[in-house]
Amino acid sequence: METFIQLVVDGLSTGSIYAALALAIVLVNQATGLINFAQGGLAVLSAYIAYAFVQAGLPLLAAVLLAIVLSFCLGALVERFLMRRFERGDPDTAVVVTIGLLTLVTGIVAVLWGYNNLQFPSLFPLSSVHVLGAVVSVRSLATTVTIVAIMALLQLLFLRTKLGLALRAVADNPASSALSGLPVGRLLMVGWGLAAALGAVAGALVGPQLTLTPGMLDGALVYALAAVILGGLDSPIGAVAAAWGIGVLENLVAVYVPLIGHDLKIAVPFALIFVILLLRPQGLFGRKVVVRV
Amino acid sequence: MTLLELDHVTASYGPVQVLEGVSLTVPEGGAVGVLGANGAGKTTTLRAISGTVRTGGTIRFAGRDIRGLRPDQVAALGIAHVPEGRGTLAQLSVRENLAVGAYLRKDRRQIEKDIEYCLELFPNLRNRIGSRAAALSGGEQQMLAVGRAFMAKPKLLLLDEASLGLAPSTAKTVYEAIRRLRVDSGIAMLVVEQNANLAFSLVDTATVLETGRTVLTGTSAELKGMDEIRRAYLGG
Amino acid sequence: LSLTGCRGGAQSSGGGTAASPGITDTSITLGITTPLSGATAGPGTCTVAGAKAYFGAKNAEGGIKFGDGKTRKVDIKTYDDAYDPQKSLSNFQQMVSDNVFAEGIGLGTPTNRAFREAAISQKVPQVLVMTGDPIFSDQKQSPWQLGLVPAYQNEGGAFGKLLASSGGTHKVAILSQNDDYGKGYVSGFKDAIKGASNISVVGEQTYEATDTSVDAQITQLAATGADVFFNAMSITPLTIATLQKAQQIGWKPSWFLPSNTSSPTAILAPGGASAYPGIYSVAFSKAPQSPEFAKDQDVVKFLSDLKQYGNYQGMPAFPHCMWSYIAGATLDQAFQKMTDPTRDSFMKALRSIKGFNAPLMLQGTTVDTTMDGQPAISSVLVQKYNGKGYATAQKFG
Amino acid sequence: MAARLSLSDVNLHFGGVTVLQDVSFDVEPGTIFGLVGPNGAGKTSLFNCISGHYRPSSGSITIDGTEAVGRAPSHLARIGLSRTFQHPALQLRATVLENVVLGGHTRLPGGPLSWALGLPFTSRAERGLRAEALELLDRAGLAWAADRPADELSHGLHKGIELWRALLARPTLLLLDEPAAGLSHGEVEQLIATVKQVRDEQDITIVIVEHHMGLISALTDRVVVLDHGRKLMEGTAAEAQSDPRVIEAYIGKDAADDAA
Amino acid sequence: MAALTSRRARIAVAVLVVVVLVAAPLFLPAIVNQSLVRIGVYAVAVLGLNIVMGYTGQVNLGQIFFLGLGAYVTAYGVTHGWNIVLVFVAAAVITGIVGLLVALAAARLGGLAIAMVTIALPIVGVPLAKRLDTFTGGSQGTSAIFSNAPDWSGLFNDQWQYYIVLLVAGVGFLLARRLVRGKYGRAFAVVKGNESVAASMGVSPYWTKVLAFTIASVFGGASGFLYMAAVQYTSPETLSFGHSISLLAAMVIGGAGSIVGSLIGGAYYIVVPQLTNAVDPNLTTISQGVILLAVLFLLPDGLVSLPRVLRRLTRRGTAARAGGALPAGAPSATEKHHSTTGTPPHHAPAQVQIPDAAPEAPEKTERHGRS
Ligand SMILES: Nc1ncnc2c1ncn2[C@@H]1O[C@H](COP(=O)(O)OP(=O)(O)OP(=O)(O)O)[C@@H](O)[C@H]1O
Ligand SMILES: Nc1ncnc2c1ncn2[C@@H]1O[C@H](COP(=O)(O)OP(=O)(O)OP(=O)(O)O)[C@@H](O)[C@H]1O
Ligand SMILES: [Mg+2]
Ligand SMILES: [Mg+2]
Repeated sequence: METFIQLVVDGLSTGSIYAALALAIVLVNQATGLINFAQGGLAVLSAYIAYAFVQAGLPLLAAVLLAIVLSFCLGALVERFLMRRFERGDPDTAVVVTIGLLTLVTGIVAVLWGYNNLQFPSLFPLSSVHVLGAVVSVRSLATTVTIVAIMALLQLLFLRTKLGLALRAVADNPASSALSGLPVGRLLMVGWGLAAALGAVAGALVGPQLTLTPGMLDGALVYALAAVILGGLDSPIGAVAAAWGIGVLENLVAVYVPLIGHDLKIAVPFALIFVILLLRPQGLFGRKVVVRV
Repeated sequence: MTLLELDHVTASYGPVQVLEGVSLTVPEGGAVGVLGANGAGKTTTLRAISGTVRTGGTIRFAGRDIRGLRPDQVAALGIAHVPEGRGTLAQLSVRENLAVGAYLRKDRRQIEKDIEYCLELFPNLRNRIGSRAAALSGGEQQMLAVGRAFMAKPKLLLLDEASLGLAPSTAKTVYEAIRRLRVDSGIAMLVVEQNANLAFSLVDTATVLETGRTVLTGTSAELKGMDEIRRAYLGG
Repeated sequence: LSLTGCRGGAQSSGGGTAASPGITDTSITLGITTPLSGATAGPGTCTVAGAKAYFGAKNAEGGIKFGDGKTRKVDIKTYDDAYDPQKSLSNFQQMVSDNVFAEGIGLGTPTNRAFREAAISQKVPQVLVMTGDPIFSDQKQSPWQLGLVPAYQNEGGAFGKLLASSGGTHKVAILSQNDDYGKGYVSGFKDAIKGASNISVVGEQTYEATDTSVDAQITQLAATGADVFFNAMSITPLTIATLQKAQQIGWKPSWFLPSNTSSPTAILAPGGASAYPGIYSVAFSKAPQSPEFAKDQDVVKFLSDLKQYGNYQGMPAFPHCMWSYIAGATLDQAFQKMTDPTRDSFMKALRSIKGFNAPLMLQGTTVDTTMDGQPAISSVLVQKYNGKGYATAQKFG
Repeated sequence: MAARLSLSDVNLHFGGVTVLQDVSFDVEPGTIFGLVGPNGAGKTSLFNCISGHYRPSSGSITIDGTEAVGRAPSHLARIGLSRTFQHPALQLRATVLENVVLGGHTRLPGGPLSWALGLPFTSRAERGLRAEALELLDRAGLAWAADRPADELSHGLHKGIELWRALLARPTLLLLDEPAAGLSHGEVEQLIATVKQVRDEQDITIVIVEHHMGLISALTDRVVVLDHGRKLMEGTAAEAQSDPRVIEAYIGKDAADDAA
Repeated sequence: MAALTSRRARIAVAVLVVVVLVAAPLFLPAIVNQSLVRIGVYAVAVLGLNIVMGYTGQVNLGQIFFLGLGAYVTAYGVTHGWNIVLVFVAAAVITGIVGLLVALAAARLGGLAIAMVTIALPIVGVPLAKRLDTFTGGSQGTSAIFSNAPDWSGLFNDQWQYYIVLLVAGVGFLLARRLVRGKYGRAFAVVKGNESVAASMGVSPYWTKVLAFTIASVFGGASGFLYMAAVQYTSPETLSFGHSISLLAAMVIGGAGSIVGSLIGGAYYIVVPQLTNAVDPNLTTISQGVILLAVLFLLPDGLVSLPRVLRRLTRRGTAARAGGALPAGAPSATEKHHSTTGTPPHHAPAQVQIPDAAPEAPEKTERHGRS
């Protein structure tokens, strides 16, 4: 039983890593209608930027905040000078552009900081607490809390604010939105900027655990995508819930179904996604996209 | 007082130029119709004004040259455009669509009242206030597009076949509302409308386009009297 | 048939003293294909840096005096294969066309395997490859190949032997990477403890190199109550994470870590390794990060060469930097022994090195290329972490 | 003679919303049938039920006596049903000709392998269909547009192209959703002539949804008026236009005269 | 008459191309042949991907899995001494069957959900390949040599491999080209464009997707066979997820929805890493990113659109003076499609003459980006 609880706790903490990235993917998707493969790469870059500030002697919190601000600008610039050209075109092309961006960012990080693991200081203490007989590190607890907070903020942003409405309108139909006076270009920049800033938060949260390498989020990206699709592309709550669900389920299956084991446990979330999407194409928490003939 | 003035406006899609010189004026508080066959360039003329197509010539609005402005800048000057076809934000609810229409406005309280006005005008929308625009029937979507333009409280309204897909009685109601808007708030309008009866019920003057050129301009009465016009647009 | 593979065949495989491609009277060209991008780029970069450091320094001294009396400079061409077998084959073909004398030192099992056959059929040496895959040291199967580092089995076996001979009863939990790396360690370990009734394996799990977390495996293994943890892991952040995780949930066994994930500074310190009763590893090269080697002549020269010629800043984060430096020294020996500027002569010379204590090698380990079935370095020493660096461990406990 | 299309007690709900309620009527072969009613009455939804895009919550729809409910739209298309969409849905990047030829998909023989191998019968069939499509376009005065990408044409022309696309399938049952929307008076007259000609030349039954009462009067043999998902009345166009309930719900009191 | 000569001219060009393709390896250096061989391998894989994604619009992130599966089947057959033709058939058919089974399930989903199911293929495929080591050789991989030139041919290995690839890829490309032109090409396109419309044209979206997906996997299997001909070795790394992403990028860069684009995509896949290696092996990631972005920035429709863009530019150049006076505005939202339509528009009778348009002012277009 103790092991069971510990496995659930472990799953939640791993799931939080996926969730951090998933939220950023949801954000950029809501604001631009795009699946952004570079999201992880941008988060990595942000983490390195924060790292560089720490190296330069800034206190950690200030470094992270500064990195968040810089990432916002960076995201906005990427939108303005790169993605803008592709936003009206074939969505497949835009996705490939984000793949190219991921490659480029990874390359830049590698050139600037190399491929060796760098130790990113943790915002939270390394100690741990006991909950229900399971050991939870303060770090993953704090990470989880932060993620829930971000999730709530995003939900508010999209459903309760004028900015959120404008972002969604632009993602839905930029041409039509412009006719109502929405500054489409600026809103897209804001959307990308927010997603990149959120990526910076994600990078700072998972950086200490994964240690910094240019490809540190490549593995998490697939999981994050899976979580986003499973939870519903337009739902921050869904993304987080699905990420946790995937993390926990994987662990339990790997341990209690020896035939699957740790090597094939990754098949479980995908099988689950398949079954759930058959029943609910919009994902667990997503709103159905209405298409009329 | 001229509000909008188009002088020898040209427009092109990519390498294809489709407007060859369109000239027209809309006086302040006036309503001008644009007539023409399929493909004559009516829609393109409206797009030229709202900046969604590449243009040449002169387009002046309230004394200011607006050619080359971005669509949202044009909208910010007080020009609302009901585009042709599905002009709604498909995955947003009816209420959200109307709220987006009022994006540029600051008077929060009045916005709520105006939404209420739209719902009175289009009772169909009231029942579906929470549905996504994409789920609406063709006519309901058209109503929503018109409603969204109303929400902007513009100085100039560009209507591109606003009656498209509307039931006769509804079309009538909408045009009645538009006329009221004109009378009450002095909104000027440029109207593309295939249903010439509706069009002439609203406009004072009209311009006839042929292959991207202005070929004729006249008052409603003058035009109604012309044989060619009768045959092509009015019947009988 | 042997001729058809390569139009340069007549030139390359001709007998006598006609020089092979890639060697002139003043220079010799070596090629390295290794991952310089992607997930394994960290160690991959090290393989290049170490080799460049060694030969850079030699070239600066004027070159290497070959067995045929000529002094040559060593030119190194590097190619990125991103750990993709298809790309490493492509790189090999490119090397042939670029007239490389020999290929070697590259990292990776599949990538080296991908062009093993091509290297054989074109008679291009593919030597001192950095993989523990034994096929490269089997002279019948791989006449133009030779491995560098101890087979993974040897490393696992060394630890197993130490444990078996400890006398005490131990329960062992095993976590291994799901590939030939992890499998090699585990099979070597198990072979060594076979028949030792005092050692029992109570839990065995695997993970994927792409995993972001192995917390679940640690939790699962901790539940077995093992007092020895054999962690055949090649991923740096995961190794740190396991060190942290196990102590968090209160599991404090003795650890075994492979040679390439046991860096005192990069892994053990951040992982808080002092909390455990003992961290064991195996090694054949000196660890420059260890304080005890800080003044060691080899290490000092190595570090300065690495910086100056290897274009590598700071402490090596992976042992592959040292290993490839040792590989350089081994090649140097072969060069000094080869009497003809041919690949044949080179292979013969390379296979005749014995008892060579290359720079950076620990006391008690040597290069021995004469044993069929064994890579150039097959002897390893079990080391124990002492809070700062490593000391050779004579016995377990 | 058996009805070509027969609906009995068709119901359709979306969530809690009732879109169609107990709709029943028969359409005789060779006739032109009108379907009118206010916006949101359920006309397009009814088309979607007939063409298989929506599945009625209950009720039965038969085409030439065979049950259509539960069949895939593509299956129904293969047995002779063809339709246009209220909002033109063309392949915008493809040429006008390609769009029209697409309508003849079900008439082309052979499976993927024969087409990949380019067996002679496939190229013959393709050539034949293209010629036919060109002729249709030519008759409509659209030959000049054949090789243009569809999105270079104006909105009004899209409706026409949809019609030709639907016709190339040689349907026995054709559903037209507001074919006259966006056409000027003269163009509507042309459309009326075309539809009449098609009906006279082919064994075809046509159901038209349209708000243009002039077109409905000129073309239809019978009409059904829908209101709020229910059948309000059935009769001739003239009967409908003079029915007070219809005037009240749909045409509007003073619009009756100038809507034509 | 004119049609006849143009037909003859076309046949002449085709014959010339065939002759060049057949004769080329005899004169080219080995390294070039070897590169061409690998280009062929990936061109076939990209071609398959193009059919399901470029033409039919179903995002497929699993194509590399089919390449890997084909390679494993080939390796298994060769090491068990099957006849090589049988091996090829098995590689294509077994892969096709697996593809069909996956498609039967995946095609029930739409949009990104399909992407998720296909992403799972390589992700699960890698550990699976390791586990099934009796068939796959586990993580050490498996070698199989069948593509060395036989003595009687008097050819070098690279030449012989080239002919194997030319044969398989050539047939594959010809079949695909025919397929995407007629009935099924239109069916693919309409499923991509609008499934409801497809259905009402008698095109079953479900079966069309299944068909496209199965064809893609057969091409994947064939490319796996060719992979073994070219590389003679395979391991789980062959089918790693990252390569699937690269295939996707190669397809878009070559030109989505274009047969020639697939070939260019295959070339891109092979040549760019070689190029970046030659430039600086330590900077391959960054330079590959730059190249990818630069190509798409200049040619959003892929390299295949280069001639068209050049033609337009030169036409622009001559008309620049006349058009210079015309100020720029934003193109309409629908304008995006135009560059992909090959035929210059015929003149409508209504539009007697269409003077050439203003030169594109990129920065302006940028500023007005959206409409
Ligand atoms: N995106 C486009 N690209 C190229 N040409 C276009 C494009 N859109 C419209 N055209 C062409 O421009 C001309 C004018 O089109 P426009 O849509 O303005 O006509 P319209 O008068 O509104 O017609 P309708 O009554 O059918 O709506 C037509 O000849 C049309 O073919
Ligand atoms: N897929 C759907 N989801 C939700 N509601 C729907 C859906 N399809 C239709 N409806 C609702 O059903 C009602 C009838 O729509 P329908 O399109 O059939 O109307 P219509 O009679 O064609 O109207 P119009 O003349 O405006 O085109 C509308 O209120 C619409 O919102
Ligand atoms: Mg129009
Ligand atoms: Mg309708």
